[in-house]
This record gives sequence, structure tokens and C-alpha cells, in this order.
Amino acid sequence: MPRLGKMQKELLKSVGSKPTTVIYPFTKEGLNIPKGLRGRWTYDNPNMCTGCKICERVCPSGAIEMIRCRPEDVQTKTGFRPICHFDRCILCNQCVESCPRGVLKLSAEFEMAFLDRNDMVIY
Amino acid sequence: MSGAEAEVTERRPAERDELHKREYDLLDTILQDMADAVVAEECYVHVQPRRVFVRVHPDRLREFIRYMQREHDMWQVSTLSGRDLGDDLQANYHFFLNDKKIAITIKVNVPRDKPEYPSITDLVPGVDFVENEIREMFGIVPVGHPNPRRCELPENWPGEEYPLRKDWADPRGLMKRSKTTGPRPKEEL
Amino acid sequence: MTSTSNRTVVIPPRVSIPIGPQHPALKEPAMFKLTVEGELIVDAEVNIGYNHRGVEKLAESNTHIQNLYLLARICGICSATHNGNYAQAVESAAEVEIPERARYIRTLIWELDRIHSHILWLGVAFHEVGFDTAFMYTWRDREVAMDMLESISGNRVHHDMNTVGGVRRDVPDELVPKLLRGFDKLKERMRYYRDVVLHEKTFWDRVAGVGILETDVAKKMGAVGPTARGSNVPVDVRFNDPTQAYVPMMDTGDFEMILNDRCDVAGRTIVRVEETIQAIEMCSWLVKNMPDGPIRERVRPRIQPNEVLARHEAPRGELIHYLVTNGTDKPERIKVRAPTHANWVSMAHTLKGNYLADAPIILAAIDPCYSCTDRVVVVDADEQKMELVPLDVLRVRANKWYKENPRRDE
Amino acid sequence: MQAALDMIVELLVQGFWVLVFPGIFFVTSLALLWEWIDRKVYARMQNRVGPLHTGWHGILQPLMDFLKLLSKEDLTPKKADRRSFAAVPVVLLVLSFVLCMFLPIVDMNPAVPGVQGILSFEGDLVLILFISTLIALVIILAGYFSSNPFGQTGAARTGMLLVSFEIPLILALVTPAFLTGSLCVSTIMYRLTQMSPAYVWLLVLPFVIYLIASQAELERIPFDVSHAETEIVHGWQVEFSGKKLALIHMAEDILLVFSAGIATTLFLGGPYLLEFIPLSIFSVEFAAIAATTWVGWVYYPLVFMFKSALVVVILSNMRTLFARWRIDQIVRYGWKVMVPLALLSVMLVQVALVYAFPLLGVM
Repeated sequence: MPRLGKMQKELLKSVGSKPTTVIYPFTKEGLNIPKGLRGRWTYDNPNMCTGCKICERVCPSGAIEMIRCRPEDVQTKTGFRPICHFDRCILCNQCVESCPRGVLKLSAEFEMAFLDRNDMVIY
Repeated sequence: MSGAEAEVTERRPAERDELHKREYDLLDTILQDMADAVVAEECYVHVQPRRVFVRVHPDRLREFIRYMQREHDMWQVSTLSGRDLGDDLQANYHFFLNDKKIAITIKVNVPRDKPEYPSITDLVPGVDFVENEIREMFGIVPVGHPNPRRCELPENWPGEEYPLRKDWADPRGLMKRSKTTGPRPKEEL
Repeated sequence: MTSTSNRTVVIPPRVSIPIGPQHPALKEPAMFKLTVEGELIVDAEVNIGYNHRGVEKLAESNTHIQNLYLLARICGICSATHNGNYAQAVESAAEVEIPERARYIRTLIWELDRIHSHILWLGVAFHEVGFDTAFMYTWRDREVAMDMLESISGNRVHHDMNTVGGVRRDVPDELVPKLLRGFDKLKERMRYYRDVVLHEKTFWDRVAGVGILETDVAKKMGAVGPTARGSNVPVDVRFNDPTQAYVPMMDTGDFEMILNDRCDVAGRTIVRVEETIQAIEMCSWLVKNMPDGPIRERVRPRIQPNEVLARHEAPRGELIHYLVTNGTDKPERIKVRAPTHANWVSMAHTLKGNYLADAPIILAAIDPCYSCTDRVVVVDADEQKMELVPLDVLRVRANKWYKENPRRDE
Repeated sequence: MQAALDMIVELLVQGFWVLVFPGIFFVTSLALLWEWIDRKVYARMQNRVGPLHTGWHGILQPLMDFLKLLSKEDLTPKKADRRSFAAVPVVLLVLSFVLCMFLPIVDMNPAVPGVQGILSFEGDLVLILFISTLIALVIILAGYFSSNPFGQTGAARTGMLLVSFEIPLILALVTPAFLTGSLCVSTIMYRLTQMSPAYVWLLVLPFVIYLIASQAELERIPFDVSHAETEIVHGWQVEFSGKKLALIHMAEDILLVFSAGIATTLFLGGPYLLEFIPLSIFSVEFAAIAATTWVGWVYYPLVFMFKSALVVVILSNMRTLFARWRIDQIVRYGWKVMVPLALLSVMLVQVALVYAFPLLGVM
């Protein structure tokens, strides 16, 4: 039979206990971030990259763009290397899987807030 | 994409082995009862378990639906999906026979120049929204729909443009503006 | 006292109150025009399509791999269902058998997604009825399921676990005890919420006897998922048309379809809560007897021409992917029928005859999952006419109006 | 000359009483404090933290909200009648201030025994009930002035809600008057403290009825159907914005102060606490010191605030515990449960006064 005030015991119990909300910007200990979190795109070992453009083709949101190599960069056969406009990137890890050389990697860092969209590019 | 090539290779009929026995019994009863309403060579049991595909003449559709509802207790309607086969348009009604546990798809082909077929909303009220959608997207007009209204596309969408047809090549370049890889018109595929 | 003989019964004027497209009760916009007599809803009209993004046209130009991510973004809450179902469709189109462990992991992600989606819905239902405390508690306990999903797939919402030919990440063995502990905690909390739903009078009053959808009407109107099962309609793809790891699970026979014959919002609530508890038991069964072995199968990107109807039981109902492949690595035609789309027809029926105050909880009862475009409804009070005005026309009118009477001299 | 000076000083002192200490400034700051307590208790019961960053544990948050609202743009709907639309918030605020003037917080009038409020006079209980009905009327008019379908629905609902909860409120407030035979809130409170504890058992049922009825008057969760945000988009407050909305929220908070104040005065013994202890040094000497010297000016408000805070915590616990009822359920429970309960409690008190107490020899 439904009666009034079913949750009273639960309310009193939670007044005493520690609140579960994490005051995020000030303390980070409440967020239990798992090991395999898919976070920010990183260009890990550039010397392995052959500029084969597989990652640019396979990216579902067109976030990877191949640019001409900088001189101090490593000599890739086709003279191209990927950069990521990570305002478009959906962190799906497909480029990391499709890259035959294992050049790219997704780090576990998830704070990617920027004021200007143009400088949200990773070289 | 010529219609014939798709016709020939698209269907994967399963052999009459023990695995598909129930589906084949259903198909045989249908072919036997409604032989004239059905295009026999395009009805088959799919390799995937519990799937039967049947093609019906547009003018005999309502009678076939009534037959299925009466004989095989077909009440669970799933949806209606349209297809552009190049020379004619196709409307597929997907149903699920709950007690036999078989999904049956009823295909209706309509010619591109006169894309009409009798609507079945009064027999199956569940398809009310999707029949409006197929009229907007493919131009296939279900004649006799209780309240035909524009339900998916915005109001100022020009009447005669049907976006999901293969020959609709996005005249205003809506797709191009989206910076994703974006679809290129048919010939560049 | 007026003599009772000539007492005139005053019929309140028919007022048409539009709920939506922008309304605090609707998380996403759809427009319901309710004709109301006093507090009673007399007629309801459902206008959807405010969030048509042309996914099907876009999907025809993406490869199957890219489509996995595009279709996962159709719905924020149940992205794993679209992702898994499309992968399942492409695999059956290519007629490829994926390894046993991949089946188990894919079904585990599906069931975890059902758990967190049902708990989210329970919180939203509590909030619709003004029970904000239980809303806060349910969403706190949902974090246990979200953390499990995050530790398995690396992302809270868009798990993107499936690829053509299997699963992308494995469930490491040291994670299993943590998962089992999480399942027990979740089951104990869900039993408490079942108790709250059944025994809290203020919530039960708002939910019992509201939004009646009779069994035969539900059958005729094609209702799916918990909305139909709350009206005693045996519609559940996991039991009627099992695929992936549901096949061995149904053979064990210790799970059966949850039905409720109350036919009202309370029935749907009980069905969803019971289903969450059943989903938790399914998950612990899956994790316990998950075979080891490879988790992926190499599948060539070009899929043979085939037409496939892939069905899966999403948290909201039966999800249909009708996929036609044409030999290239892009789909010829993909038709996506989200479960909420099927419930719109029965929605107009359930709204009639209830109070205006019940409209939000009835709308929430089918757990709608739709999203938005740029349309707005302008209701002219004096001329009693209502017109749908697209945003740019509205903006032009607004600028013209502000030019005519600038606010400064007001 | 001397008389003029005395009159000026008298005016200044009266002005200080009305404007600052037990008057407007004190009541407003109390309102903000109660809103903070309400939000904090509401949050902690939901296992959340609640307001945190402004001031110590967010104590200035209600003030910041008030100032923020003051700075927002203030729109008036084209169809609404401009002057009356602007008048509603001011009238609500003034009425709630007037209501708070009757609470005995500090002894304003030493001539009359017991702690007297600023405007306490014989018969102010009737005036209080009249003003609370007036506030209900103003809220209904506010809904109609805003000429918005949601506003009108909200106003109609407020009308139904307040009509069905006016009678239990009146009966609950009148019961202490039966016991003490006076119609002045302060005198009732003083005489109740002199009576024997047996009378306190008679006040338990009216106290519960009063709490439920005041929760309905303040339109809080189980009964907040008139501005339920998920159904009719804040009901009668939907068209108010900027300064008008700020004043309405302040008026609601002051009504909370008044409800809690009346509950403490009539049912929990007002600003007396230590006097109830039977030891002579407390009940006699301390009572005398407090009544006459400046000690009373500090001790009485503190006790008043402590008891009011208790009532506020009870009210916010009620707010946390329940879902929102539909308007027809509220009206049904109002007439089927609350009104009979109130009549029963009044009958109980009459039976006790006329028959039981003379038998038991209770004075």
C-alpha cells in the first residue's frame, strides 16, 4: 500500500554522509578516471610516419589534415605528415587502429577547453 | 548503378535445409494462397535466420495485408523503408509475425514516372508517420492517406525535390557546406 | 443559493496550449498541440521532425567503418545500440561469423547501456513529477554503471566498442571482480528504487491510472519496447529474435520477458525497473561465463551485395536497421527506424482524456529520444491563428519590430 | 522646545525599530538566511553540497541571486496592463512586511505583559488571516495581469489551491486563541507560557495542520503546482523578470519568515526558552532580567531565530520528501483530509476545555 514519506530514512542517512558531488575545478580526486580513457590526440613517434594518408581517409569527422613536412621533421617518403584539428575530433581512436606504423596515440588527458577555435590544432 | 545488376546479385536465397524449414513453410503457404498477387521469382528466404522477403503487385497490396492479418495474425508492424532502384522506386513494409517469430518484408515496386500505390494506414495505423516520410523523401505517394502532412522536412523545402533519391544531387550544396567528407554526386562515386 | 433547476453548466472554452518545441519538460523539441478544456486534454496532435539531420543521406556517402561512428551519434543515450546493430547488420551482410568472445562483449555493452539508460529515464520520470530528491539519487547511482562502461570502452557515452568483424577492446581479467562488485551494488540500489516507486504515495498517485494505452490499441498502433510491454504486448527482440550472445543466454532459460498488464504509466515504470534488475543479472551472467579467445575477425572493407534487416532491442524498444550493400565499401541504402519513432502514433492516443498536468509524465513515459531543427510556433492570441515560422523569417520579423519601436523611449 | 526634541527622538527611535532592528532590515536578512538554510538542508538531504562559493559555505548566495536579478532586463508583455503588472511585486512585498510586524521578536511595548511585536494590538490574529488571504488574491491577479496562457492556468491553480487550504490554516491558528481567550498574537503566546503543560498536548495536532497548510500557502513542493516548471513554465511568475521577479522572490522568502515566526510564536512558545526550566533562578530572576534590561534585546531574538530555524528545517524536509501532486489531488486531499482534521482538532480542544480539564482539575 503506498504510504507517504518512503525515503525519509535515506534522507537522514545522507545528511550525515559525505556528499557525492565532486567540486571539480578545485579537487579532482572524486573523478575515478579509468586507465584506458580516450583523451587528447598525440603525434607520438614521428620517425615511423611514412605519410600514407590512411588516417586522413579513415577519420569519420575529417579532423586529420596532411600538411607538407617541416624541414626539421623526419624525412617521410611522401613529404606529408598529419596534424589534427581536435575541435572536430570525436576521439574515436579509429586513426590509431588504422595506422600501420602505430604513429598516433590517444592520451588520457580530457581537459581540452580553448578560447579560440584556430589554436585547437595539434602538430 | 543499373537496376539489373542489383537485381541479380542482391538476393541471397538460402537452400531448403533444416535450418530454414519454418521460413520455407511460411513462404510456401503464401505462394500457394496468394499466387497471383505475388511476383513469385522475387520472393525468397534470406540466409540470415528468420527473414522472408516477398514482392507484391501494388494494386493487390491491401488484399495481401488483409490476408496476412487474417491468416498469419500479423499485427506487429516495424517500419516502411523506401529504395531507389534506378528505373523504379520500391517501398518495403517490414512486419514481424510474433507467434511464428519470423520477420517478413513486403516489397512494392512502383514506376518512377507514376509512383503511386494504395495506402494501408487504415488497416495498420502504425505506419501513419512513415508513409508521410516516404512521400517526402522518395516521392512515392501512398494514395488515400488520412492526413497527408509534411512531418520530416522543413516547411520551406521545395515540394518536388526528393532528397533520398539517387538522382537528387543537392542543388543548393547543403551537403558541401558540412566540412565532413560529405557525399559527392553520383558520378564521382 | 441558485435554484438547481436552471443551473447552467459552463463548458470552459477550448484553449490550444502548445507544449514545445522549446519547453522545460521536453529535453529535446517536438511540438505537441494539446486542445484543453479547463484542465482536461481533449485532443492532442504530435508534430515531430524537428530534428531531421539527413543521417540516411549522409550515411550513403560514408564507408561502413565511418558509418559506425555516424550512426552511434544518432542518439546520445543509446549510442551503443545503433553502433552494435549496424556492425551486426554489416557482418550478416558479409555473412561473416565473429568470434564467440566478441559476441559476449558486444552483448555486455548492450546490457550495460540498457541499465544506464533505464536509470536515467527513472530519474527523468521522477523529475517530471517534481520528485527531485529521487532524481538526484537515481542519477548518483547511475554513475556506477557509467564508470563500468568507461573502464571497459574508454568513453562514458559514445562507447564505439564495435567494429565490422568484432569488438575493438577486450575486457581485461583484473576488471572482472570490480564489475561483479558494481553489479551487486547496482542491484541492491535498484531494489530500493523499485520499493520507492511502489510505496511512495505522492509518486504513485501521479503515475497510476495515467496515460492509458489498452493492449489492442498498442498492438494496432505499433507501440514498441517498455511502452508496449507495459500494456501486456509480448514485444521483445531479445526473446523473439535473439542474435549475438542472447542465443546462449535464452537457452539457459532463466530469463523471461517482463510484462505488465496495468496499461498505464505506472505499468511502464514497473516494466523498466524490473528490466533494469534483469539486465544486471544478465550482465553478471555474461561476465561470469565469457569464453576467452580472439575478439576481432579481419573483414575486407568491400561487402558483397546483400540486403539485411538487423533488429535489436534498444532500451526504448525495437531498433531496425535495413541495410542494402552494393559491393563497394559504402552502403547502397540504410534505413534507421529508431524505437521512439514507432511510439509517436500511440502517443496522441494516450494523451487524450488526461489532465494537462499529466502531459509531461505521459510524454516522458515513452522515454522519447529525438532532437532539434530551427522551427518555432508563433501563437497569435487575438486572431486565434497559429503559424509555423522558420527561424530566419522570425529573425527578420524581430529585427523589423525592434526597428519600429526602439526600447529606449519605453 | 523640549517637547519637540523629545518628539524627534521618539520618531527616530520608532523609525529605528520599524526600519532596522525588528523591522524591515532584520526581517529581510532573516529571509535570506532562511533561504540559505532551506537550500543547504535540501541539498545535503539529496547527498549534494548545495551553495558553496559565495561567503562562508555559500551563505551570501541568496543575496547574490537577489542582486543579480535586480540587474537583469525588466520586460513587460505588450498585452499586459503596464501599471498593475508593475504594482503586483510591490504589493506582495509590502503585505509580507506588514505581516512580519506582528511577530514578537523583541519587547516593543513594556506596558503590556509579555514580549510584544511592533504593531501588536488586540485582534491582530484576525488581521493576519485577512492579509494572508489578500496575498493569495494578489497572486491570482498577478497571473491574469500577465495575459499569458501559462500565467492564467497558474493563477487558476493558485486560486483552487489556496481556497482549499485557507480553512485548515485558519482553524489551526485559531486553536491557541481558544485556549488563551485572546486575539493578540503576543498575548496568546505570553498566556500560553504561563499555562500548565497539559495545554501543550492540545496544540500538537494544530501545529501539524498548520505546517502542512503553510507549505501549501508558500506553494512549496508537494503543493507547488501553481508554478510547476515542468508543466506550466513557472505558472503565474512566467512573465515577471528582472527587478519584479527579484521582489517576488524576496516577498516569498519573507512569507517563509512569517510562517516560521507564527509557528514558533503560537505553538513553540515564542522567544521564551530558559524561562520554561522549573528551577527558580531561571524562571523568575532570569525572566525579570530579560524582560527589563538590554539582555532581552539579545536573548529574545536569538531564541526566536533558533526556533524559526527548526521550523524551516522541518518545512524543507517536507519539500525534499515528496513529489508534486496534481491540482485535483491537492484539492481532493485538502477537502477530504485537511478540513475534517482541522474541525476534529477544534472539537478536541472544545471538549478538553469544557469537560476534561475541569474534571482533571487542570488550571
